[in-house]
Amino acid sequence: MSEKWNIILKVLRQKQGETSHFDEYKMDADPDEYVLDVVERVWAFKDRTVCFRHACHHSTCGACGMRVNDAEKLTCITYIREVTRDGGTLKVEPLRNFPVVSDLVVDMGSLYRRLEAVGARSVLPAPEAEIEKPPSRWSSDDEQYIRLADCIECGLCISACPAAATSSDYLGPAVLAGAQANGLKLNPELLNMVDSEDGVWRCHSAFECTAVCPSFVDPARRIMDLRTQIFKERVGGLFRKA
Amino acid sequence: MSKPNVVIVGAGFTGTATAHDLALRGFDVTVIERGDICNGTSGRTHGLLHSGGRYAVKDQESAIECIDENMILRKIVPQVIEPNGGLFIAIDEGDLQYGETFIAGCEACHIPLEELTPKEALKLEPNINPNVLTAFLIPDGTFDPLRLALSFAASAKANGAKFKTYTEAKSLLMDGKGTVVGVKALERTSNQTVELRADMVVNATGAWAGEIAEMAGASVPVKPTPGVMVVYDQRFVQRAINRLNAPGDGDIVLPQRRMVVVGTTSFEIDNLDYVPVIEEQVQLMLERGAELVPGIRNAKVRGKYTATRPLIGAGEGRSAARTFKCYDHKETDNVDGLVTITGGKATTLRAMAEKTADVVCEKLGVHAACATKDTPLLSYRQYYNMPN
Amino acid sequence: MSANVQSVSTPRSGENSWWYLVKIVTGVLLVVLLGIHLVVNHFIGQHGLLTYADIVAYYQNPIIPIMEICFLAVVVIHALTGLRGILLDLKPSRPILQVMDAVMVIVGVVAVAYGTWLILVIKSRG
Amino acid sequence: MIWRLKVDTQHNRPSPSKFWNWFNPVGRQTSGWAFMLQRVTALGLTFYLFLHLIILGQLANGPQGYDSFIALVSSPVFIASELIVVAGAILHGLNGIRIILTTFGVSVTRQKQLFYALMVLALIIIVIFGIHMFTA
Repeated sequence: MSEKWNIILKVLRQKQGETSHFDEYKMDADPDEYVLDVVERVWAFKDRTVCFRHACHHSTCGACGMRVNDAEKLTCITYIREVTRDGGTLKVEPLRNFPVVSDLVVDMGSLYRRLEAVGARSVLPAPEAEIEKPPSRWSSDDEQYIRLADCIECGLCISACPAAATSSDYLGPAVLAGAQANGLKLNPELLNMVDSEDGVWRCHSAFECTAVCPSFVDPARRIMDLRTQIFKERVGGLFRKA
Repeated sequence: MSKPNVVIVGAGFTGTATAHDLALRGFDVTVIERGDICNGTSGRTHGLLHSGGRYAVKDQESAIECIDENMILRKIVPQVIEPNGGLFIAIDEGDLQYGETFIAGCEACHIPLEELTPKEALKLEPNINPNVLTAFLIPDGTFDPLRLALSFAASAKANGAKFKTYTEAKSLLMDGKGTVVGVKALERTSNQTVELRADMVVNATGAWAGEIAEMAGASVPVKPTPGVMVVYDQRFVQRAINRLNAPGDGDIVLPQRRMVVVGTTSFEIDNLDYVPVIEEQVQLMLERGAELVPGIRNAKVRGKYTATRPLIGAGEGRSAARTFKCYDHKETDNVDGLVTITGGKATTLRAMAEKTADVVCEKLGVHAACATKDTPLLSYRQYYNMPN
Repeated sequence: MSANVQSVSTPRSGENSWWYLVKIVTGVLLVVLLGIHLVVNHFIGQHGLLTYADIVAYYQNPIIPIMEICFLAVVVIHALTGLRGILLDLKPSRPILQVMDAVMVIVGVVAVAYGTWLILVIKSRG
Repeated sequence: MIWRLKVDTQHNRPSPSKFWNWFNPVGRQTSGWAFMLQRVTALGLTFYLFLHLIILGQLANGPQGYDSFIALVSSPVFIASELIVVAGAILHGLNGIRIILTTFGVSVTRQKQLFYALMVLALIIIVIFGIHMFTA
């Protein structure tokens, strides 16, 4: 480790039945390490009671989403230098719009249940995965590959969304993005689900989801695409009936 | 008759898989985990679903375990696997020479392989080193670590297993005659201590297995051996790319979502709970990874991290066997009521669970056959759909 | 963690594609009509319509009352559907939503009727 | 299919969503502010619409009442508040164009740039209106 910064880490603490407060820890931090590393060090060396969720440490599992200085971040890939400076503070809080389990851990059950309800796929044929930055050359037979979907179900989009903040019944960006990938054509159940008060029309175009998404999903674009799909199905439906 | 009651310490790969196996066999299972599912080594694996090719020359027992389990996992949990296969590629003369023993090893371990000309290899994977001399196609795959464990946990839950996350084992309850009868644990969400009685305690804490066993005065010869992994922000390849040579530093490049993971190194540490990333090794990953996939040199680092393998038995670092072992501490330390499962690899998690459940059944006099080979797992999301 | 989960099995159709379509179609019309309305009221003549006489004279052209009535209807529909969308944040129960909808229809009809009456009164003074 | 779920956990935490939370400015980014702007102007303009209708009722009372009312609202304070309403309408309308375009897939990936462009346009129009109204 080359450079060392002194930072003050403020962690929102909340145990069952207690009110929340911030605990402050003076930390040494390498500007090129990640926020999650610093939080993990608090647990390892300073305070074993801090609860936080983490698993893969390389942005494939979506467990470590937190609010860092008021912005939703996947902490395992957020460099210290991106969010604070030498002598600065680093405020870490749990995601919004989910019930808090303890400290930095939230209950994301609602998100997972809804993803399941809309049939969001976890693996897709590679061509459906819409890679924006393809490597220099693609082979001709990519169709045969299967790959994990981009969405890592981290919940950052739900936390950032002002509509989700207002209504806990709103399906939310990640879920609607999962529905979009499936398509509405000839899928009346899914169509009814997303063409509703708690579906795409609860979105008020704040685009916060796309701004915070760490995984190239672009949920806002997918919600807009769903709206177009819905109009096509509904208007087309009128003609089909006639 | 009430069901026999087992407490599993640790909800990584072995813990969740063992919970699933025991729940299927009719046990009353409680899993305690100090963090959330997969927050230790399991979560941080690079996600290679081994075909066994990597161990086919020097560690054929592991290689056979890998190919068998690989095929089973593809069948029971396809929702978390990219089953795209893998390539072993030769870059220099040394690699070419290794090729002969590699073919023999794979044949001995019944690992299907297909030799490709450089042209064929480059057609499949245009971004590998264009100077590739030869390549072998083998049935590797990649998986999502957290979701693999969650799938096992969800299936276990569906059969009645309970998962107490954020519950840290503080000590083992002893009956005064040297038998473990339960676990005393701290519920970290409320800072309350609970006592869980058990007919059998399974220590599935991987690299931390020694610490738990020590609570009962037993020991496990586990050697925690971390390695560094570096993640780049482009998906250069669709398959796992291995260097055709004896396992070494930075000789695997794996696709995952829109990234590639380059792994890994091997070193020793004192503190298990926090292992820093060593910058020189990150540089090494870049150098070695770029030999396999040159594009890495111009890609952006998306993440770098360490994971600590629980190696067991004789041998240092890479030469240590990569197989797993289940310890009945009655036999090893004359401590009854405690079984430790450690070693192994993510790919063999189901086999590790089968072995452990067999030992538990035998010790508790339960006759129940393992059914996990043919039981499709539930969606990982179902884990959140069932109360704890 | 997920002990007390209530589930409801039918989607709520408090808002759907047709509501949204009404909102955006009226929205587009408004950009045009409000543009005309603002320009007319602030830029016609020297400094817009500032005296009673100006207004009465302005309404003598038969196109104007029709346009203003259309404008009124569109703006009322847009405002009420928009307001309804915001009020849905309060998650009204079905019966309350029905009452809300009834109140909105009444308010809308009354507002348009009142405006129409006003315009006709002014025109008749000409 | 179970899809609407109210999560009211045993943890005695405040409900995770309150209807005024949309107004929370913490951590908002550009388009989040655009959303708040759209909503605040929507509520303001709706209020003004009905106020405006009621006030215009003066017209029915004939010239005296209306002209004295106009004299009152010709003071700079009233003109300034009139300008705020005009500005609100322009901002709401132009931002609304962005929302409609993005809904139909136009410029979704460039929506932020579109927002900035429309807001510059709005500012220009507002300044023109302002100059005109105050030089009356």
